[in-house]
Amino acid sequence: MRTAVVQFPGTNCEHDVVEAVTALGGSAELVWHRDTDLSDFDGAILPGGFAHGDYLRTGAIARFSPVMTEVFRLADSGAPVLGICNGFQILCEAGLLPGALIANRDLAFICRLVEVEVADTDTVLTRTATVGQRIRIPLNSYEGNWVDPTRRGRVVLRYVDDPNGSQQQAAAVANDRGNVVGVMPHPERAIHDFLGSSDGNLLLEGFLHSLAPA
Amino acid sequence: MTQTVEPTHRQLGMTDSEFDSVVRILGREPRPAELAMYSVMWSEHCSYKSSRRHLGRFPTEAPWVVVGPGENAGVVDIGDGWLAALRIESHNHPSYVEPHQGAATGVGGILRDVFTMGARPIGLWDQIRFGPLDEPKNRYLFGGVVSGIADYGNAVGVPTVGGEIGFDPCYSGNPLVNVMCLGILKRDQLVLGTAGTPGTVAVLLGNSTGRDGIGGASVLASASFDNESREKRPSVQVGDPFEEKKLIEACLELYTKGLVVGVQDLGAAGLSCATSEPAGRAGVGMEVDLDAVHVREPEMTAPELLMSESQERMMAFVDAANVEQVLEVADKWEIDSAVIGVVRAGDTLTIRHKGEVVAEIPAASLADDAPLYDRPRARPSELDDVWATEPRLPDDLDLADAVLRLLDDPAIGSSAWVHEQYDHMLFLNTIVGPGADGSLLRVKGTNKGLAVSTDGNGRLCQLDPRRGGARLVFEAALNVAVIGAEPMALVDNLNFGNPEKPEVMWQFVESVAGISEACESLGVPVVGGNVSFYNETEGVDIYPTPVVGLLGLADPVPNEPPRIDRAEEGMEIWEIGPEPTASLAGSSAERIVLGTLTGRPTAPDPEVARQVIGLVRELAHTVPVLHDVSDGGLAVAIAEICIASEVGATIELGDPSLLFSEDPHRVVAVFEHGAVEPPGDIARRIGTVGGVALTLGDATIDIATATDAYREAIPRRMTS
Amino acid sequence: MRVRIEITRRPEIADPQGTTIRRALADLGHEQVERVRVDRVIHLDIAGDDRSAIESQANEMCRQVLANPVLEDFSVEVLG
Amino acid sequence: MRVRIEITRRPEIADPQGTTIRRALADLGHEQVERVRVDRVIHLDIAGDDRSAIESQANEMCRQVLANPVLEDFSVEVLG
Ligand SMILES: Nc1ncnc2c1ncn2[C@@H]1O[C@H](COP(=O)(O)OP(=O)(O)O)[C@@H](O)[C@H]1O
Ligand SMILES: [Mg+2]
Repeated sequence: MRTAVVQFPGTNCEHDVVEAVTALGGSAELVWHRDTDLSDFDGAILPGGFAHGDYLRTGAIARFSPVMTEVFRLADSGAPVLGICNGFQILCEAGLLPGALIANRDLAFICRLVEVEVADTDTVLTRTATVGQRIRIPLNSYEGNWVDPTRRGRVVLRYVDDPNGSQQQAAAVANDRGNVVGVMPHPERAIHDFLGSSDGNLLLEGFLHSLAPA
Repeated sequence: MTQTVEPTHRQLGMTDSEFDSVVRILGREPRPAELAMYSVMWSEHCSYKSSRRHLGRFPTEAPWVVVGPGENAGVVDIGDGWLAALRIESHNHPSYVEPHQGAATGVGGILRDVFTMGARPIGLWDQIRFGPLDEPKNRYLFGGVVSGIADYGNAVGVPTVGGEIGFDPCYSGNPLVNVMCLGILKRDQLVLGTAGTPGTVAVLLGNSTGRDGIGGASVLASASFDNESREKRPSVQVGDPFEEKKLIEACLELYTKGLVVGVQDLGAAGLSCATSEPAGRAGVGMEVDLDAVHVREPEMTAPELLMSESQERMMAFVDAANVEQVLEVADKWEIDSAVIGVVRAGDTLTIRHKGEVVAEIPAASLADDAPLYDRPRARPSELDDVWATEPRLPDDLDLADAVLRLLDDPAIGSSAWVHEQYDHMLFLNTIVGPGADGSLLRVKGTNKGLAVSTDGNGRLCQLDPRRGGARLVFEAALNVAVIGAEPMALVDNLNFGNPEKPEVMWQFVESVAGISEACESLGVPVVGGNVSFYNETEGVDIYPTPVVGLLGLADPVPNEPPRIDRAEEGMEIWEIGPEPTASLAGSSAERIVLGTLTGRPTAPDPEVARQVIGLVRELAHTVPVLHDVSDGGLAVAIAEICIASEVGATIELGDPSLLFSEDPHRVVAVFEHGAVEPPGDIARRIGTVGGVALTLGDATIDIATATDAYREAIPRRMTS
Repeated sequence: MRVRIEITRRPEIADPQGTTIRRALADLGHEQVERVRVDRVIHLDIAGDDRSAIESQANEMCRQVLANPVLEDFSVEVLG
Repeated sequence: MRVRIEITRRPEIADPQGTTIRRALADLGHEQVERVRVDRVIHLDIAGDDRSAIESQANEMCRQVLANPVLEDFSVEVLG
């Protein structure tokens, strides 16, 4: 079971994601945003960073990268597609997830461990978690404030203390099928106790389990 | 009325005698482009003309030093096939003109110095100082600098894992913005700033060249600051972290593939520096074609092209056979590239523009023949009086209130408002991050960790630049020792006033001596640094503010490195180190409670320093809490442990002078009874953890109140 | 030709920037400011001289990438 | 009253955002776009009806906080 970790110009969390997935026994490989064939992969992760410098709007330019055609195909086929932080922003811009991400309420970048509560376990990110379970993972974003005028989005994780003004205190959101998930805090940064938390493993395990055909 | 027109060389900041030297070197009058090149390369910022003869005082050798001062960054061997590269740089003047972009481009510049060496940058540390936050202008500068560092550092994808914040009226008209960067590389990936041998091709990578920042760093940073500085505003540069991120990845790919002979970043003095320095180092000449340079604006003149400080550019020196591959790598990473020159035998740097030779000069003369000044020095006459006046706390001091006032000080209170704007977790290396004494980054695939502490203290150095300078080094060493690391190498950033004033030169030379003596006593080499002079506004100089960045090696990394939030009910509190004197000279308590700056700081003791550092480094493997005593003395050190651990403590000692003393070489340790037995001659038990209040003799401070003061120290001022 | 595109945030979407600026202005004594909204203007220089072709191309770019339909409306003006 | 403030980056200052957007548009087939510049528009609702007082107040706000005088120019228009 192989996971494609998509690298756009300006992405910076790709190596961390590969390390986290590998540490859990998964297999992850970097693919460049100009690649046009992901047929060897069973799922994809769009990692955090600043694709195209976040210029124009976060994720706005990245969603047109050639690789996105294949990301659409994977999403369509029901394969797990996870966007972390900037990846979440790209998936929203691409229309694979509802809503959009705007500047944090206090107009400041926020990097710190936050506590989130699992709200929905019927997604590729949370299938090994239980509803109401609380976990700690690091937030690291300026545009982490999710808005969804249609109010259709499925909230997967909720912040316990609202750090950024996100609608319904959403920290992670899924599409209707639950196979495409965007998460604002970084599970891959919480994989060892010496990093402050290893709770991110729970979410990444969920993702890895989802790679196998159901 | 006759109008006198300043000769061009003076307009470019060159003295008449410097101009005469150029004429002597060339044997003729310089052409405009040549004059431009000499003027930027011989600026104070680039040539170190006032400081160079004194920097030789630093000890620079140790068996683990791979590259010492003189290259873009220092490099040391950390074992297991890994090297570490480090450097520190200032962006003081640009940050006053435009705080956000000034700080941002400072980050960009220091990163380039480090990845020029072949290293991947893995951490940044910022040392920033401003005037008091009750003035709106200072809040604007502080907020702008922090957001500039955040915007650039976060987007470029290098975590900012520590730093220092200070406030004092002397920085109101001249904030200090220093940034240090650490990178790591495999031994065989080391690249130097050399042009190689004849036939080597020069490839310019990255951003296009524009008129932005013409003479920016060199001119701005090499003259005093006054209202005319507004006129210098067009030289403001805008950082593009996205371009730099691509440039980092492209350069690292070039190194891994072994495609470059040498690399030089384009910082201050732009193309003038990136052509002459590598050629000078390699003892070769070079031909450069300015028409090949990719430009952002049309009609740029040769002097403008040579002086532009446009950001995010690198010069790679490449074997002719590899040029194609280098251009392909640049293409892959979506950065621009241009072949602009070729290395020639001899020593002449020939530059052409629009088919004409615009410069023809000995390449090495720009760096090697730069003027060298031995500026007059004088010990400030008032110093004896200052030393004779010991600061004394009032007898009726309300101790609890004084502790709360210290905790509420923005230089002592929590730095979370700042460091939570910085990505400090990227790369999954951060074992100990910002807000602790030193930072600790793991080196993946090994048992090793790299510890860094950066320290400056303008008040101590104003009172006694020699003792002050030395104490910075000892404090930094203790800060890395508390996380289990052995001091290994040092970089320094010497922020001083106007060197044309004899008192400033005296402070400078004394500080260099103090830093050198401390480094020698610890066996720590100085592997690089930076000098920033002319930090004055309207004739008033800043306090002499050298900043040191010390790299330590933890081998192995402690299983559970000590942290200040691990104190628990019933644990014993010990003080390790010499018993403090009641001296408050230069201390935070003197500043906050008395508002004075007098007395003579306690001298450091190298023998004791070594003993304490060694002991603490061992304790770091067993003791849950180790915290060095610095700003605010024992009282603040213990309060910080209580706040972080959410528990109270009782300290028998009630003498405010001893509780606030910042005498050197001291550490607070907290552990279970009997867990360790620190040697009695250098350690003593001073209290117990427990309850919900901090009790100091007769004074009692509620931890919840202390926590509020500490957490809100910066936010309440910035959102007022 | 020079094209001017104004991209405005839809009224129902939160505007943290506007809110923060209003607060900052009030702190500075400008309490009379009742509302602040921050929008973006994008100026494009487009080669060609067919005004209506350029206008429809600019509209196309807005729909495609320059504006986010979830958050924003846009208007295009060809300045000539 | 409604005030419209346009804040533009000074022409001599580098504009990395504009450059990046131009490249992206070219990638999407809009190669005719030769230059892109992104500016800001701030709309203020200010209480009061003294047009010239409001205009000078808006200018004051620009100098104080809304524009960055080092990098940007601004223009104020009272829409009424
Ligand atoms: N205070 C200092 N201590 C030690 N070395 C220094 C100091 N200041 C400058 N140097 C060294 O002198 C060399 C010259 O620096 P230079 O190349 O002019 O800097 P930059 O790259 O910022 O232009 C550098 O290698 C630097 O490490
Ligand atoms: Mg350099």
